[in-house]
Amino acid sequence: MQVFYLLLGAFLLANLAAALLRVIRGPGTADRLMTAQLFGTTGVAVLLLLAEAMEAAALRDTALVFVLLAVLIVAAFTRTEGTEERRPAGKGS
Amino acid sequence: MNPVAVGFDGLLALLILFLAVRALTAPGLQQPVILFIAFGLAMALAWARMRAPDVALAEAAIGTGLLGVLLIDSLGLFTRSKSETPPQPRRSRAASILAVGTTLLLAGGLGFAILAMPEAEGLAAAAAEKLGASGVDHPVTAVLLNFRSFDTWLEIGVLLIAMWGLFCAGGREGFAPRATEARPGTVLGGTVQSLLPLVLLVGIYLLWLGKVDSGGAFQAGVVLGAAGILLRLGGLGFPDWLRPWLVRTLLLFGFAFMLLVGLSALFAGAAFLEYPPTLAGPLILAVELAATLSIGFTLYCFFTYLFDLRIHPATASSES
Amino acid sequence: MTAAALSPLMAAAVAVPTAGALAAFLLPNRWRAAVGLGFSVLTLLATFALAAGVTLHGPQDLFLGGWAPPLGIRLHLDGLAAVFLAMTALVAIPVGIYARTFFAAGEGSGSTDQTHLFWPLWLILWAGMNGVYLSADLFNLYVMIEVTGISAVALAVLSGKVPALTAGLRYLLAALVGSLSYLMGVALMYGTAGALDLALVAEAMDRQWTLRVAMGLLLVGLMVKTALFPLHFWLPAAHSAALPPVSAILSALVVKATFYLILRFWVEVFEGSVTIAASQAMGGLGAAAILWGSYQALRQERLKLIVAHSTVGQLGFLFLLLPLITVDATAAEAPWLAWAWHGGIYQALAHAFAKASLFLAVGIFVIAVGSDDRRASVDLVGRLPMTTFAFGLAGMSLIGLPPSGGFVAKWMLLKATFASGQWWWAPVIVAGSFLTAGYVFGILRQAFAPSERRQPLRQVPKTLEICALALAVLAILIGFRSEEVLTLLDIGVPFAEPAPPEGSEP
Amino acid sequence: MTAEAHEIYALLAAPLFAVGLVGVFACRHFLKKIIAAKILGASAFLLLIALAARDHGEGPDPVPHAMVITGIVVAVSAAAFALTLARRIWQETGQSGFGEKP
Amino acid sequence: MTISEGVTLILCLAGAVFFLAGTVGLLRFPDFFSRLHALTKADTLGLGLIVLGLMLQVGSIAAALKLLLIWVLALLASTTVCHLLGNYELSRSSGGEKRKAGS
Repeated sequence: MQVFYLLLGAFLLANLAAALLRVIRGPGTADRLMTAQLFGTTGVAVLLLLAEAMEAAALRDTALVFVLLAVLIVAAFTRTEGTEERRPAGKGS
Repeated sequence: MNPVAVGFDGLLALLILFLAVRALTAPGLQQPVILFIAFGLAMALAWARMRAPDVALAEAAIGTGLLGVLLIDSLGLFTRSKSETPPQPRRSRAASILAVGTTLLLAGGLGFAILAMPEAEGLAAAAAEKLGASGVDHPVTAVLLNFRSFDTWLEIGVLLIAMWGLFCAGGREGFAPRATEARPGTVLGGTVQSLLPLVLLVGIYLLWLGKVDSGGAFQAGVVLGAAGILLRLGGLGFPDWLRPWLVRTLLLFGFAFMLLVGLSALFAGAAFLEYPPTLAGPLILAVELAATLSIGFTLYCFFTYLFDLRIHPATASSES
Repeated sequence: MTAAALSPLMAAAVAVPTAGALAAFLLPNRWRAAVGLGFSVLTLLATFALAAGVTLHGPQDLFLGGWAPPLGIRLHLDGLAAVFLAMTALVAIPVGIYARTFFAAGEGSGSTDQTHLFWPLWLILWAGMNGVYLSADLFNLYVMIEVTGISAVALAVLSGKVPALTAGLRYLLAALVGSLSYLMGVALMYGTAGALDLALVAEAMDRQWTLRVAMGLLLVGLMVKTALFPLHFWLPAAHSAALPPVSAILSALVVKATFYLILRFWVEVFEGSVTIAASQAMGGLGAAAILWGSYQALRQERLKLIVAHSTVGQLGFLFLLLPLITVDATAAEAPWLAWAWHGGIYQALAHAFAKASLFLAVGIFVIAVGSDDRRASVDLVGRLPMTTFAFGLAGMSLIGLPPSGGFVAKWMLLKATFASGQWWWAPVIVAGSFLTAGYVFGILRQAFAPSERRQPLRQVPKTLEICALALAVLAILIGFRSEEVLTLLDIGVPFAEPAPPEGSEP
Repeated sequence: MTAEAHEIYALLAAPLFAVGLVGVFACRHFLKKIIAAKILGASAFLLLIALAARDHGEGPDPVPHAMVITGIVVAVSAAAFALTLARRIWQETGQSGFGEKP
Repeated sequence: MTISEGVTLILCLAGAVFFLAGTVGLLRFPDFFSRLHALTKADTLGLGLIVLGLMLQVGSIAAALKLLLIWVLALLASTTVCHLLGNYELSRSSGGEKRKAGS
């Protein structure tokens, strides 16, 4: 079973590496951030699998923190980008 | 030997290296910043693989949390305000070759040194032996808050010094007046509302956990700081009731509290930062509480100060 | 004072300035200077007590938290540490008084109010430097270096002006590269030796490959932070763009802290593993620094840049010490070891006082004249006699004219050069002195030149002038009182004067 | 934990260090320089943790773990400071790298 | 292999398939919104299946609940992120159109 979890983890990693192509290709920042989001979810999955594979329950807490902070990045991005973009457009119309 | 494990680690190592190289060589800023955030995440997985959940926690909080937010916020600033970045002259071929050559040379030399390293015992046995007298049950917490608490004390000090540095660099000591528009009823606002109690709960849980397992003041502090940042992003500005003196007190509380504990040991005739064995447990808890508060607040202030600086730039004259 | 009283004092050398920094930050702006100066005096007293204690009782160890190495962190006090602690405190007081008057007069603040952070930052910087001098733990030293580095950069950008910010970012990045390279070295050493305490690591040192690389990383990291040629690229801008009291601190003290570490690692940890070739290379870099830095100083048009480049050159002298004390086992009892050791450290002391004085004096010139251009500072001797005199005295020590501290330093280094047969350093020392004389007299000649078109000077508070003069006098005085300093320096370090030297006088 | 795994990560520290170090000097944009410095720090942390994973029968060595946690805090503080400087320079002058014409 | 292990195996594999599908969508779909749609749905579901599979294996109720909590939080985060990014892109493109129309 341990080997299966690791194998699955490795598969998810490979999956992640493939998704990197979207970061590189873009085209927009939103596309890139979306991939960062995928990174987060996959990272959580891998952490949970590792917790099982290595019998290290503490890793679940790490996963918990990951998931709690997952919103921060995107929120920061849309907050700082979006608001400033919208303002001039709103004035113009 | 387990080929699957080696495969996993090999893949992760390659991923980390690729992310690092690409983060520095990719054009523009968006790719580097996002790839660097991904790099932090991959590092967290590496810590997990090496049975360092405490470090993984710290990295998760920093790599994808705080520093990521700071970088993303800076990304917005650098790619938008004022004129677009002027097109940079292409690096000459010779310079590229020089950079690549130096990198390979350095990596080779250092790699060889790491390969040639003999197996030293390390301090695991020494720490395990003294764990009983430390007042906590988790070895990493024991090292952080008892055996080498001097380092930890100074580390909390570095946070404070960095905050002073931010003040100097920003050209203003203290925070801008309330600078945000509340935007109720948004999805982010809703998420913030539902997340916030959970975040606080997890923070306290982590703090409590540090005594017996991975977790502790720093991780809990980061989670609390993140809660503050969430609030800020959700539209809540730097609160009015945080008077300047209160801000100062909160910023230096953890550092000062630990200093007081250390000094009182001196007056009791013990060494600096020495805990009496019977009081070690409660004292460590008290120190951790104080540290959590200050760490969380300082990290929140890092973000808020930078964020405010965008809206209210410093007033310093820019003579050159 | 008993030996037992020294342990709390060692902790106090770090804790007292830290407490001062916290108190200063907590209090409203108008109290900060008074609190800061009060804690400065307390720290001065603590360091002097430590110097007296080490003279009476010999070297001391303190186990922080009550945990002995290998697990715990050890502080170690010996003569070398005591000399550097005392040096810092002696520079700190006049610079502190100068800073108080400087900021109270409204200089350097402009429309910003963050200059009040000078006191917290300066006191924590002082605590960090004291920690560097006392700590005997590889990783704790890393943290101390970071405390020192980050607070130094924060001080450098205190004015909030753009040139300072740019120079500060460069400084910060260089400091980070230096400390992280150091940390990589620490990681390699921990992996090889399995300990962090300097004494334990020293036991495990041999000529093994990994340790050589670790040593290289550690040294290069510290060299970046000491601004040894050619890694000095960050220094001139950072030191010249800062406010005068800060420039004095950065140039006189902060770079010395990492030099001190290089020295300590060299003689205590790397002792058996450094090769003659490596030491010659370090000496070569030092020689290059002397010539390049002094030459650059000669070419600058702005007063503060002259003094900043001069630091690059003067730091080079310190590194001449390394080849002179690295010798074959057969020559272990050679008399020149002590001369070189004393000369090198005397150079650090003399430079600290002289350079602090020069930066303070130049700060006064700039306030009075209203310009940093060297050609603007004409005909000052009659109008700012005390500052011009201070500049002259400090410059004398910098050049190495008798009877100054700088003279003692360079004389002993020269003696060691010839006695060891490494005569090739001698022309560099002499040339360095001539180049130094060039830029010092360049400024002095202007100051003495009568000019018809002299502009009215701004009034300068007398306190500022007295502080600059006090430091210059210290730079001269240590030339007279070398015996006492050298006695202190010899406690618990490997290069004590062997026998009463026959027919030689310092 | 297999013996090989920590060796892989220990060895990874070498190229990461090199990439970070060269990156700090070679990259032009402030933000990239800061990222490079962070990568440089990560390499040292990686080596320390890999060393801690060498098992001598006591489980992982907690001392490097504590060192790295301390190091991460210091690194983040320094990065936040550097970011503030970089942003301030950009806001005041429009320069995003050293030696650029404003 | 016990039955519960077999179920875990199947659930986790199914989860992995969803992750794969999400990535394929991310790489192959032509426009941002379909990519966003494919990705956020697929990987949240993938994570859910893996969490479900692992819940069968952990020893204690508390640990199982923690896993569940992680998934619920991931769901919440994913929804928010999806909304924020979608909103951002929408306002950006519509803002762009407005600018285009105005000029």
